[in-house]
Amino acid sequence: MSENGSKPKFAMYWAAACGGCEIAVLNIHEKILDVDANFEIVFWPVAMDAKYKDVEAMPDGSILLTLFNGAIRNSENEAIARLLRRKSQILVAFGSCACQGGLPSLANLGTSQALFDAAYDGPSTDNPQGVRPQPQWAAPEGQLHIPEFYPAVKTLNQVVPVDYYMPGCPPESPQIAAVIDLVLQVLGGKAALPPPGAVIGAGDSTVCDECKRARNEKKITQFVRIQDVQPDPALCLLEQGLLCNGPATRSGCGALCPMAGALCVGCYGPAEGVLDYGARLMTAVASVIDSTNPAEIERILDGIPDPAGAFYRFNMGGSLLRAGRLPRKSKVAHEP
Amino acid sequence: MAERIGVYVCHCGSNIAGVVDVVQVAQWAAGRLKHRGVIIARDYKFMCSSLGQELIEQDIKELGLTRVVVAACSPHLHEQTFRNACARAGLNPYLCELVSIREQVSWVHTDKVAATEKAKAVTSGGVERVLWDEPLEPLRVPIHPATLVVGGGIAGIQAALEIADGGHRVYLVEREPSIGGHMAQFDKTFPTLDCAACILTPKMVSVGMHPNITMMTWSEVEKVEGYVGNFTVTVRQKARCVKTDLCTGCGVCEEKCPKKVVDNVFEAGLGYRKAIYTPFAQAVPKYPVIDRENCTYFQKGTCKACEKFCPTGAIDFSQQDELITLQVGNIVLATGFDLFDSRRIPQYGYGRLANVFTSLEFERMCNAAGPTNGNVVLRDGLTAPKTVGIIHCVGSRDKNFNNYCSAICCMQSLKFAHIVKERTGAEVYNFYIDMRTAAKAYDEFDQRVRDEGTHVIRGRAAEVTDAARMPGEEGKLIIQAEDTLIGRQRRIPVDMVLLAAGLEPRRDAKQTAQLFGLSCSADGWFIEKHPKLDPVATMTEGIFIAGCVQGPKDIPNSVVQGAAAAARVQGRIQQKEISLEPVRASINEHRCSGCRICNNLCPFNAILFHDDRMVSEINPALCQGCGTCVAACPAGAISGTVFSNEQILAQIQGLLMLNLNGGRVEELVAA
Amino acid sequence: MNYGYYPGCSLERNAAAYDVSTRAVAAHLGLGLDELEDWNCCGATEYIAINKLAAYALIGRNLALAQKQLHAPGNGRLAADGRAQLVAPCSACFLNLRKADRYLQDDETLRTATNEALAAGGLRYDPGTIFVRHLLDVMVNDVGFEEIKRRVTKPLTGLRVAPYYGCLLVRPRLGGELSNAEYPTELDQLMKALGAEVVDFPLKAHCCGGHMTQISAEVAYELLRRLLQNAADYKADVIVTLCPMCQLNLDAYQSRVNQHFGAGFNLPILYFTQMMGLAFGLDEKALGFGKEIVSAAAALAKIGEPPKAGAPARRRKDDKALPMPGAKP
Amino acid sequence: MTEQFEPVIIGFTCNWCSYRAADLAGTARIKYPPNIRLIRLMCSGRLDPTFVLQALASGADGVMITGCHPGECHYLEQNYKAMRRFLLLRRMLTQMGIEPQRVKLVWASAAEGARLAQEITAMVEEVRALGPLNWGKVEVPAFSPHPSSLKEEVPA
Repeated sequence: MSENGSKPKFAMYWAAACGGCEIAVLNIHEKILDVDANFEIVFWPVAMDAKYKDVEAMPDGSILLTLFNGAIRNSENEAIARLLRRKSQILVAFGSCACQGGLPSLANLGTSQALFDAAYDGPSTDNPQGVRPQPQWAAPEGQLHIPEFYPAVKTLNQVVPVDYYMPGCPPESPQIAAVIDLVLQVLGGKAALPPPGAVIGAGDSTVCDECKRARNEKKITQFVRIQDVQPDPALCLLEQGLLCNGPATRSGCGALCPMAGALCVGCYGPAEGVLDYGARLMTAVASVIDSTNPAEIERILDGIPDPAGAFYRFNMGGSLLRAGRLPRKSKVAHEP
Repeated sequence: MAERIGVYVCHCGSNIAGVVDVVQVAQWAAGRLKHRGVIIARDYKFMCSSLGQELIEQDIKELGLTRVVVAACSPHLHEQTFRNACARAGLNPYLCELVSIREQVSWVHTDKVAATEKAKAVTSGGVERVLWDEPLEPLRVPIHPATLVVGGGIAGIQAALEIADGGHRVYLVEREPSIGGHMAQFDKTFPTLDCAACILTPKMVSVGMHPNITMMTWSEVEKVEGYVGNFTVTVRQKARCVKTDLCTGCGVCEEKCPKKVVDNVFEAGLGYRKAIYTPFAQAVPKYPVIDRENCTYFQKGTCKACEKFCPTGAIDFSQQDELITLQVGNIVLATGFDLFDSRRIPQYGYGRLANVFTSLEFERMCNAAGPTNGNVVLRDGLTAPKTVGIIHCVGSRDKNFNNYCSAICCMQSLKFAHIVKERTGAEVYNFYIDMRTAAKAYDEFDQRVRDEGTHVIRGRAAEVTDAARMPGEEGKLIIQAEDTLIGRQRRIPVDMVLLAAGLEPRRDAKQTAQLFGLSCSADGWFIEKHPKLDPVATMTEGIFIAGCVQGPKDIPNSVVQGAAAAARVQGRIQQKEISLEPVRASINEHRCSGCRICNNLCPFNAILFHDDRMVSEINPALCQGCGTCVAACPAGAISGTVFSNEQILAQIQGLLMLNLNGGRVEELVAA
Repeated sequence: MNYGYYPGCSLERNAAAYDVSTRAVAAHLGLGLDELEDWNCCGATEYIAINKLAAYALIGRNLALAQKQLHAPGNGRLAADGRAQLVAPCSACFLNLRKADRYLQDDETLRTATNEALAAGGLRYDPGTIFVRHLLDVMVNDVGFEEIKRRVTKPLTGLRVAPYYGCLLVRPRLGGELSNAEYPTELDQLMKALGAEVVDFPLKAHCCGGHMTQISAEVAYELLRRLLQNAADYKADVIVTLCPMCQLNLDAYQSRVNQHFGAGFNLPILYFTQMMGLAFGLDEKALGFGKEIVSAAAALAKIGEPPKAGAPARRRKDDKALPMPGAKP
Repeated sequence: MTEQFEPVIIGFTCNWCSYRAADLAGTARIKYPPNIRLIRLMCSGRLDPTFVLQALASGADGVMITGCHPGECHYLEQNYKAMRRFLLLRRMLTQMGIEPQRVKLVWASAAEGARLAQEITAMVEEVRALGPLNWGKVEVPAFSPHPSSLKEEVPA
């Protein structure tokens, strides 16, 4: 794959993200040396100095592998996504935000106005002049622009085609290391790339598959919050009325959270072939509520004060409704 | 391979074509759905006719169709027809979709343009769905030739005899000591007034003697496992404390037993029996049982009078309940009804006023073998009534209790009127809401009873009281009712009141339903597969219902259902195996995380959890195909045939016509 | 347990015996009755027929007062469902309050209009916030027969009681009434718990005539005669009621009925709370005895007499009598 | 003539009750507006909330879920599961700003053709009054909704 004997090029970018994905990459310890040994890092704002114009100057398709983390929150995010798509052979949506919108996409439940009100006029904000971000500003030095804030957060594949998906908030370091190993093997001609569009660095069952907690038939009579109870350390958390997202969340993390007594929050996103993460989790949880009386069911549901947040915590951007109208995968009837 | 879809739009004479422009629908499908694989779209006068079917068969063969969509009537009518047509032409029948543009379009809409647009959308939904249809084979299940009949009343007896006469083994389970059911309690049967015992006893004897019938009385079904063709049933044979191989049925034990008990079952509380008893003289089998709750020996530890006097040493106090396991292929449930408890209507005074009787009490009273030897008398056991009031619809057609009509009470009440007149010459007043005598020779019987001088008052009785208000009422029961034909309140003083109590589902019907995996209506009657076209089958394959378990009915109808259930069972046995619709769920074991969400969602217990592998599995023979687990699986590891996620999601897209250029292009024309 | 208390006009005048006995018995049982401040007439049975809005405003004012007083912070009178409980001893008051609460809930127009009227007095009522209960319901279902039995120190043995419910308590069925509208038994059971001999009184839920005495005396007398005749036929010593209207009619008009029909009824009409107080051994004067027109003194003197009837005859061998439904052998 | 807004409603029916009720409405020639398009499921228990979201996201203005009356399910108790999912889904949709009238749960037995027609008529009018759902006004990305479904534009 390399041209003229030079090392293949690697890029990593953060869009609307917290930086955790970058840390996770660094967290692969000495494996990072393999990356350095085998790749030429051409663009990685968190690790090296690089300018957008340098990337623009590169020939299209000249970067072999780009790990793109973060959601698409504003026009800058989208522009760089398009730029990197053009320059990269393999574009990986890296981490929950790029794959499914992540936590930032919970903002889709409200309006931009509400977000700005919270940020610039909230009870903890000291903003006596009532400053609000302006897309343009006439400064003495000339006209200044900032990127346009989008009304809704998008996932990476809602703005550009994506080759592979690597979920997690952040993706677990051993999984990253394994993926890097794989890429190196492919480069060495010892392995083939997974089919395009595949989810890599994760399993294809759900978190319960890796969770060691004992479980029984489920009958939920009330939902409780984890701060209010002392959960049985060996028993399935959902059975104890705790809204663990494990049953609907793709495996691959090693069930770290539930094993440690914390609820799975769904950062690995939907399992293979699932169209809408929240719907799957919701239908499963509702199915095992142990009541046939509507009033009692409503009382039990009162135990979930914020259902949209609870069922879509990391997955709102990739969900059916907050992704807008999308053409569904359709069976190809005619040969092209 | 590229799919080649044929679309067939039916005119159904003018039924569809009168409202929907079928030609336009077909042309539209051929043009606008071409890129979805539609290579031919035709309209035809009657798609279900043999010529219509041949059209499809011919296209499959000549044009190499790989999928077929028929836009015509409801799939409940002709789905099978078109599937068969496809099969004849060598196409897997499950690659054919029938979408309804008659029941759901042309018959319910008037705006022709809007109806045509909707027909296009419905067809488009069918095309998208058919693309995801999978070739399937019907499930074939072998049928065990033995049958379980539960309930030894007239419906169960009829079913058992018919199946046994057909040469197949029948296990007849009855919880009372004898078969016979409610019919054995009656004296006369309407409208012919033949004696119930005279017509029932020979049938009971046939059951007892039949080489193919294993009769299990004093027994109850405890567990039902398995599925159609292959049920494993556990029956609890309660301890009789009588060795049936030694007992001759001489009745000495019963005579010598010192303990007398009110018989609330067979004698409806009007008479007594002993602690060791056969419920009635013609009981089948003739062996008595010991009622342990009332037996002095079992309660106090001494007595054993029956053992002392038994000439053959047949009494065995040490007998224990036995659990017997049966293998059967089909089950007929004929568990009957309970009588409405008239105490729930306190204003009729039953249980408070001595001379108010229920219909079942009165049946026993006028039965020559009953507690009064057939004499119609007041509660004192001596005095014949001079006036008798009969109240219809007690607990029936009453929104406070049961909305439904109990079907038999009008005729039963008329029968009572006749018997009272015949035996006592008393004046009889029948209080009815509507006289329902709709069956062969029933209305003639009504006429006969009226001609005999029975007074019929159209009005629901408001109350029965012993509070005298006017002279002539002292010492009487007064029935107050509005006579709606003359528009007056009336107070009729009588000596005796008969309450034609309605029929209700057995008190334990819900448990029985659960045991057999059946469903009950809100009233508690078991639900048949189709109220008109499949009245004795149930939603659970291999389980049939007959008689009052399905709803109130008289003896002729119970017999008809018993026979019908038997015919269905015999047909099954004859086929040796049965084909089931392959609508089934299955779990992708690799994807299953063993979260156990689905485990208690299946009322048919088809979902099994493997502790060792930590995965769930669906038994396809038990699965009824409802799809609840498919919709519940959080991992998306469960899929369902015929109604898969892909099929339904595609159909949604098709109905919204998103198969065209990615947007809803064909908006409905404003209606 | 604490309840809001709505006595109603009758209990201040003709039914004073009901009021004092209620308060005495409640105090004895530890029931807190918190009388509504500044309550007004419920409009009785006919006002609704004359002017619907005014009638609902009249009743609604009491409910609004109850909401204000009982839902006040720290009041502690709320039931588990968040409603406050308001007890009315008078059946007419009970029905009016209960009915108004329900109809205001169902009929938005009426609710708006009523609340507009109430707003003039600075009040409003949110239907469903007050759970209106009859005193008998509270005694039977909150206190319970077991507790009542436990409190009896002077059982009413030997006294034959006809329990009379009247019609306003049992109908219409708006929820929360007695178990059966046609033939209720709660008062029967209560009297049994007090040790009285209860007669099966078939006319227990029939109408006493209500205000018919003022409209068509003859009709009213006939209705009263039926009740008195029936109680007399059953050899009742007293009729026990739970409604001031029933009590008034049967008591005050008894002599007129005797006159009109040439009869000689002499049946004292007492409130069930008076009987409770008596059985609990409370001071008779504090229970309002003596306020009744047909004196109860002679009847009450029977208390403690041994039962008149001998032991039931043993069943003879040749007895042909058929068992009664539900009979034990 | 002002053009009236014609909503499109997707109706999910149970094979044993409401689909038969719809057939019965047809047989009895009971009229209702053509704005509803029905999908047959074996049971309301088959109803996956994904279907409702998919319908709304794909342009339906409302969704009607129908099933057997409580206690009358042909699969014993599966309609209760539909009810639980519906109650939870409705809470979530409300949070997302979708009016609760747009997603309805209706019980209809096989005999209730007239009632089903009535319910459909009422719902069409209700949704018509609400106006179009216009869900598409939220971002309309041009690409595949789900990672695993991406098929094109992948470099070798």
